[in-house]
Amino acid sequence: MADEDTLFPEELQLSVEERLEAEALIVDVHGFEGPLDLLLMLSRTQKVDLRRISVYELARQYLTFVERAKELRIELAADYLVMAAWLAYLKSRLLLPPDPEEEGPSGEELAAHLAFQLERLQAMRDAAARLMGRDQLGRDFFARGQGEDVQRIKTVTYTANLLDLMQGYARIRTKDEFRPFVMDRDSVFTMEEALERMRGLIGFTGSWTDMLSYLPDGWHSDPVKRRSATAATFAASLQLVKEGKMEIRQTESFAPIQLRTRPEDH
Amino acid sequence: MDEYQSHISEEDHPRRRQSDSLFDAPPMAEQERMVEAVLFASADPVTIRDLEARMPHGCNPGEAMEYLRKRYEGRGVRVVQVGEAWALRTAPDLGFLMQKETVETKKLSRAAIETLAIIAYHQPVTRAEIEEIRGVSVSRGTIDQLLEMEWIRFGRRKMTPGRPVTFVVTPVFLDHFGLESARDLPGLKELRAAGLLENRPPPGAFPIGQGDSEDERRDEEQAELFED
Amino acid sequence: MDEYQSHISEEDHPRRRQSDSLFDAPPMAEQERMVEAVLFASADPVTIRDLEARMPHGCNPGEAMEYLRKRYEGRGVRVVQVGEAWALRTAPDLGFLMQKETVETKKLSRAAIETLAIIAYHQPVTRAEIEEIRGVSVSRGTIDQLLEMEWIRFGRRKMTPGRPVTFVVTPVFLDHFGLESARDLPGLKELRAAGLLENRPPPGAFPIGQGDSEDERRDEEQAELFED
Repeated sequence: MADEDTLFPEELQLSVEERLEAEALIVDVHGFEGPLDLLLMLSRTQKVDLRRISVYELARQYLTFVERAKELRIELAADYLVMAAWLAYLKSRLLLPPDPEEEGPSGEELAAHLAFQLERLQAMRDAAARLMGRDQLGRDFFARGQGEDVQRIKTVTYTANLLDLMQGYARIRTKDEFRPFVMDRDSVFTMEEALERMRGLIGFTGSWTDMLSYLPDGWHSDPVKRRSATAATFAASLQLVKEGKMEIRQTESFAPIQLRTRPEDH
Repeated sequence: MDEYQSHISEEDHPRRRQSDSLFDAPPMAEQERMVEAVLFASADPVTIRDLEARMPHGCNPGEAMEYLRKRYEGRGVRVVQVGEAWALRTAPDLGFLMQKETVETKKLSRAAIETLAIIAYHQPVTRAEIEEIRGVSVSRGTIDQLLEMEWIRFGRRKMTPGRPVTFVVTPVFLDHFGLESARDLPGLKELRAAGLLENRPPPGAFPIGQGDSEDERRDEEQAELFED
Repeated sequence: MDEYQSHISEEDHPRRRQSDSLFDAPPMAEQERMVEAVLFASADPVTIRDLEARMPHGCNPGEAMEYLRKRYEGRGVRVVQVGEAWALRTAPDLGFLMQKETVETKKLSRAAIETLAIIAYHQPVTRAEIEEIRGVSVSRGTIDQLLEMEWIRFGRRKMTPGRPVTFVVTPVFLDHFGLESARDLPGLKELRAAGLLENRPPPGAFPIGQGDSEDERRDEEQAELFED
């Protein structure tokens, strides 16, 4: 669909063959907003009031279009194929004399509804064009350009619009999704925490005390927590020894590790 | 107020008419000045109720507005009605002088324009109904954009299964397109007479969209919105 | 055009010269309309030179301005000179009407918006419930602010221990947000469909304000609050 002429073949006097050719050129479906849009465009070739359109002819054109698309290996979206199947069905219903046994709407009823849909869509497009063709505020006519700078009473009012409100609500109700990634630290006792804790306690321990007694409350029983707290407390102890604030000893391998405050006068 | 009954096309009408009582409302000429000043100062349309709240007790801003509207007829600035409110706007034929003031509005996509038209003509309308008319799904952001421009807002929910929200157009929309009310939409009557604003249920199953048969209720709701 | 002759007779009227030119300038009445529209729509005062540049060739904006100034004498709006430029201003004696115009509007804080949203979607709701949903405590000032704005009010007390007070939104709130009832607030699913919400719900998350049962319960309680 390189130019307008191929898009709107009705503007040329075309033989049936030429018209088919032209249709082959419009199989680029990207230009269309779905099957109904395409049908509306095809219907223009009939050059009649949409109310008197031949749905049978339209169905034929559409099916030709889909065939061409297949030949050209153009992938059609599912809704185009659904429409094709339905139009093929409609075409057969329109060809056959109505079967009094058969349930459901007649081919004519289905065709009339399709014609109605096309006419309604066209009407909305015309209405949209007329609407946009109207004089518009800020383009053709204008509001007061200059605010009045009267400032006798200054009251502050707070305002918000519906979008703010809805987005605010959405933010709260979905905030879990926005939670930044953090490690799950429920069972981790950090060295910083241990240091903090011990700095507050070492002043009270003049004699050798088991390091494990420095573990915080609630970190003794759960093995995972106990391991983390022990490691942190041990690392913190070494730090304090290095700072010259404590002494540390262990009588033998796996024996309890003991701590005491370093005497001031040594 | 007799001088007003005749007409106000004259330049000089008695402005300061002595009131009978100490607490009488100001003379109509003064009320007209007040309405003019308030309308003038506000970029946004002003309702009669708002004027009543501001003007001295006993004023009749509706009547004053009528005089003011007549006074501005044919001038470079006009008094226009926007829904329930009133505003001063420049005459459209002078738009060519105002290039400097023109704000380049974000260009609306064809989908957005069609969606807007469908909402305006079919309101209150659900998203599903818009999709049925257009034959395609309404893309993300289209509704969002129209909401953000404050051209559409949420209407009341449909009383159908799922209670879907509906969309209607706003006074900002009316103001933008110079419409007094939604019933002044161009071609509305013709479209309605042609049955093109109906939500006709498809006979049997139809692949595009899905109509709900609630035409009657819809018409009632539309009648409210488009009523005279 | 005779009114122009008579009106400013003392002035030298150069209009006759227009006919000399090949392209006639618009009549003075039309020029006056143009000046009026430009003055009205311009964000800043307008100079005669600026008007000359905008108006059709051969116009005399200085003269048109003089007519316009006379026309607005004694009215609610006046033509005033600001330095070298001209502007339309409301008459100073009507300033008292404009007091409302000076109201300063500020965006509501995020905390207030969230609190308001929770009240709107969950009403009637207690303060403790608001805090539970927001995950942080609600400051007294926030509630007070919303109460003062008359966007929320106290609802009936909960029949739970301590009989805590609840909060509900008011008709003022509905009016401000252009809603017919709080039920017309779109649900999260609709927000997402409208593109207002990017993310998907976390797997296994409880249905957010959307579940039918919750909706129904809400409706029952709300039925007392908002009848339509």
